[in-house]
Order: sequence, then C-alpha cells, then structure tokens
Amino acid sequence: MEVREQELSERFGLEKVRRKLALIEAALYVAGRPLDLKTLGSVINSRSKRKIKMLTGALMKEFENRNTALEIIELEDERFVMQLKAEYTPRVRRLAIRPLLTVGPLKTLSYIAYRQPVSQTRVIDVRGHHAYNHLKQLEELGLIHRERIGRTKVIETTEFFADYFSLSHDMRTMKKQLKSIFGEFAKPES
Amino acid sequence: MEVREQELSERFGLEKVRRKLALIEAALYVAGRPLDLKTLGSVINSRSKRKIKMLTGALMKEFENRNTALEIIELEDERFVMQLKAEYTPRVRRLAIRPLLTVGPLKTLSYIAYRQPVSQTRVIDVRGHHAYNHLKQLEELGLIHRERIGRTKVIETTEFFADYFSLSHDMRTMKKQLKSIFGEFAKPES
Amino acid sequence: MSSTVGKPFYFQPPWNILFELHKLRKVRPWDVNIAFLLTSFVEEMEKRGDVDFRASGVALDSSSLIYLMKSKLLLKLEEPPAPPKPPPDFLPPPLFLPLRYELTSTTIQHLLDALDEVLKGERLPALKPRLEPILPPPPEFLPPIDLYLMEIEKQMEKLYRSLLRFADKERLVVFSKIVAELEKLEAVKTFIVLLFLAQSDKVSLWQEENFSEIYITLCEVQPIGGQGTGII
Repeated sequence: MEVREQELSERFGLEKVRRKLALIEAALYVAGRPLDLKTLGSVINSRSKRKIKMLTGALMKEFENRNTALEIIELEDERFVMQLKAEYTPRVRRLAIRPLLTVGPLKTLSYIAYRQPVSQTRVIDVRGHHAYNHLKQLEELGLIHRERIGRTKVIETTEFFADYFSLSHDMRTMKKQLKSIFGEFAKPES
Repeated sequence: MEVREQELSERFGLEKVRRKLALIEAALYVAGRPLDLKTLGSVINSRSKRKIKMLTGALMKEFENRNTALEIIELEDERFVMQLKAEYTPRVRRLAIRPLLTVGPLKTLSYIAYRQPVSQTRVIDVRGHHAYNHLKQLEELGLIHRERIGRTKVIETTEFFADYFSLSHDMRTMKKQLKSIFGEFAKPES
Repeated sequence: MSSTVGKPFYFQPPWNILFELHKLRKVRPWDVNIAFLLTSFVEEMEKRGDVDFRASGVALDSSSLIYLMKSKLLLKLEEPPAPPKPPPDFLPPPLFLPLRYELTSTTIQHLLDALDEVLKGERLPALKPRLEPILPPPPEFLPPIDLYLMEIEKQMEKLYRSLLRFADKERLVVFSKIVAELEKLEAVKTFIVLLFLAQSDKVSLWQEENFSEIYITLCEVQPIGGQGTGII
C-alpha cells in the first residue's frame, strides 16, 4: 500500500478512506473537467482543504501505480482533472462521435467567446432570434453565464468553457489566445 | 497478477498485453457507450474475437479487483461498457456535464419499465398529468416507444433503454432484473 | 308528570319530535311516521279543545322538513355505489441512468470554424444600410406639415371669428354647435385648430365628463390676427 494512503488509512480507517477515494474518483470521472477542492470536498462531506488534497493526492498516486490509460493530474490552481493519457488519444479519438453542441449553438458560443463580454441584444442581432434557444442550451450546459446589468443582459463564457477548449481562465488572455489561433487558422492555406 | 492476465502475458509478452489493456480501457472511457468486439478489435489491431474477448475480460476482472468507483460490464450481445457503479450515482450526478433527466421523468420511466407493456392512460393515472411531458422527453431520448393500438397508446421501453441500464432485451428477464434492482434500492442507505 | 306541568301537550313524546328539531339529527327520518304524528296531534288538540294555530303551523313545517329528508335519502339510494378504489399501484423508485463519461467530438477547431462563419455574418449586417423604421403615411386629411403650419394661423383666425359669432353673452360656445353641419374630416380639423387656440390661451376648453360635450370659453374679445397675437 502506498505510504500516503497508509497514513490516511491509519488516521481515518481503511474502509472509510477507500469509500472517499472512490467518491473522488467518481466525481472526477463523471465531471470530465477539472474540479476544485471545494467541489471535491462537497462530494466527500469535508471542508478541510488539507484532507481533500491528501485524499486526491493519494488517488493520483494510485492511478500512477496502476499504470493504465487514465491519469489524474493537478493543475496550477489546485484543481484536479481525470483524463486520458495523451499517448492514447490518437488511437481512440475517432470513437468520440457525439458533438458537444450542434452547429447553430456552437456558432453562437464562438461569437460570445470572441466578443465577450457581449450584450444579449447584440448576440441576437448577429445570430437571429433562434439564438434565444441556443443561449438557454449553452447556459444549461454551463458554457456561458448571463448577468442582468440594468436593462440588458451581458454574456460571458464560463470556466468550464475555458477548460473544455483548454483556454485561459483570464478573459483577456483567452481572447488573445482565440485571436491568435483564429488568425493562424484564417490564413489561406499555402 | 490475475491468472487470465498471466496467461495472456505469457503468450503475448507482458508489455504488449498491458498496452492492449490500456487501449481497450481508453476506448471504453472515451466512447461512454457499449462497444462491440469489432470496434474494440480495431483499437488493438486485432480481428481475433477470442483474443479481444480474453483481453476485455481480463480488464473487467482488473477493474473488479481494484474495487473502485468504475466498472466495466458485459452486455448480452458481447458488447462492453465502462460506467460509474450505481451506488455512487446519487452523490455525483449533479457534476455530470449533460443535463440528465430529473427525478420525475426517471420515476415515470421506472414505472413503465416495471409494468410494460402499459397503456398511456394507466401511466398518466398513476403518475399524474405532468407525466405527458415526461413521456415526450423519454421518447425523445429513445428510452421508450409508444404505439397506438386502437384508441389507446401502449408504451414499452426500447432496446436502447435495456442497453443503457445493462438489462436483458427479453422483457420477462428484464422485469426480474428490475425487481431485484428495486429491491436493492428500497434498502435504506447505510 | 310534574315536570311537564304548564307545558303544552305537544312537547311530550311522540309529538315533541315535531317541535324540537335538534332531536331529528339523532333519529333516522324513516323511523318518523309523519301521518300518525299529525293525525294524533290534531286529535289530541281537538280532544283538549284548545286549538293552537301556531303549533299546527310549526308541526306542518317540521313534517315537510322530515319529508324532505326522506326524499333526499331516497335519491341517495338511487345513486350507483362508488366503485371500490383500486389499491394504489406499486411505484418503483426512480431508475437513475448509469453515469458514463463521454468524450465529445467538438474541438477548438470546430469552434474556430463556427467563429469564421459567424464573423462573416456579423459583417454582412454592417454593410447593409440599416433600415429605419418607416412611419405610417400621414392621414390624408392632414396637409404636408409645413404647409399646415403656415396655414394654421389663418385657420385659427377663421375659427376664432366663427366662435365669436356663436358665443353667447358669457362668451361660451358648445363645440357640437360649431361642427354641427360639418363633414367628419372637417370637424376633426376644426378640433385640432381649436387645440391650437387653447394652447395659445385664446380659448379655454372644458368637459364635464369624458366624451361629453366640449365647452369653449373665449378668453379675449380681440380677434386674432391683430397686433401682438403671435401664435405658436
């Protein structure tokens, strides 16, 4: 048994620790995106950052030892994510057949990401009235966030959006990233 | 090491086997739906059904031994799927990206599964008028099928439903399976 | 029967049921023989030679009430018996869908493809001349606005003069009198000019109720068009 896990087991009881590790694994698996300590804590009913970090660390180590296709990694801002090891991605990528979004909502999302913070009126102006439905769907999926400011609604993308497309959480940096990738992409092919 | 895996390792070389197991794990993780032997074979470049079954069986066993939150199960028609063990669902379902069905429609679905083939009138009688919406949602998701027979509509669950819940396609067997599931559910949580 | 001394006979059984209606709630209406009660009540009264019409009235009233109760019971018997309630069906607990992570196929490349399309669309509306909302065409009875304004002074003067003609000693005119012989459109025009007059304090308008007659009071005797009558 791993030293860290052993230390935890001695302190909290083996069965309890195994259950908590499994719950953290369950949360990371189901979310498919980075989760912060608070969210992980809410799953195991704990507010002790130290304890949550220790448990997640132990799980990370366990995954390392298993040496399989999945890994749990810690991001800079104390968030953890379960993911497929990069080396396996090319072989199985084609099995992902369901898009996150259909074309219409994806267009609306891309426009918001590029122009954010952007007023709902402008989005509807550019994307048409059917975009009201897109906005609802995007909000439900946790990709955008709408805030009422005065008489208008202002829309921004969420952290989940940034995580999904591996973009920065900082809006300015994200827009620069998008512009630079977009610039490269928009160049005519040689 | 598990006997099966050992046998495989002796025959194909340990490293190779580990890599193939990881590839199958990667495929099942990424797909999030049942995969048949052919698809799994395409990932590990094999056409031998026996070999693919042996390897996937070994991976299944490995998951069982790990005793964690995830499981790989075999469906009736030689298809395999990776999923979260049901016992962890209530604690982490709120973290899933896609909006899942809420408790109301799920109750209507359980009732249909338990009583099928069942008339729409009876479902509405038991579940109330709001269940019309549930039926629409469940039909859209491909979980139920409504057929007009004379003046009434008769509802059954679909094969997709059976797959999703890893239940038998045979209605009688499925009902038996469901009874045992409901029995377990009815136990108070410890 | 010392306790009943002084009390009329009908306060004793069996007739008391007709005079103490609260007791009716405790008996089954079918157990009350109205015919017997009423006949014996009349006989007893005749026997005693003390005819009390008020008591007779009360007895009749009570009898009809008992009769009504009997009828209601009869009707109730006619109603089909309520079907036995089926035992509530077993409601299994909700089936929670197994949770499976699924890698979605949307990549940043798709996002950028979509963005390219959208930005093209965004430029298009910018190029198109923006359509100003078109005002509905002015009603045909209104001449072009500047012409109308040029003429308004003349119109006001004309109307003021006719008001003077119609006004009584108290300088009061009723609106209906001025427009009595005018076409509908002309009447509307007159009313608009009247509003201009009111706005420049040449007249004051009042009404007792909405939609009732409009009264016009002339504020000055001098006709418009004279000196210092710059209107508008």
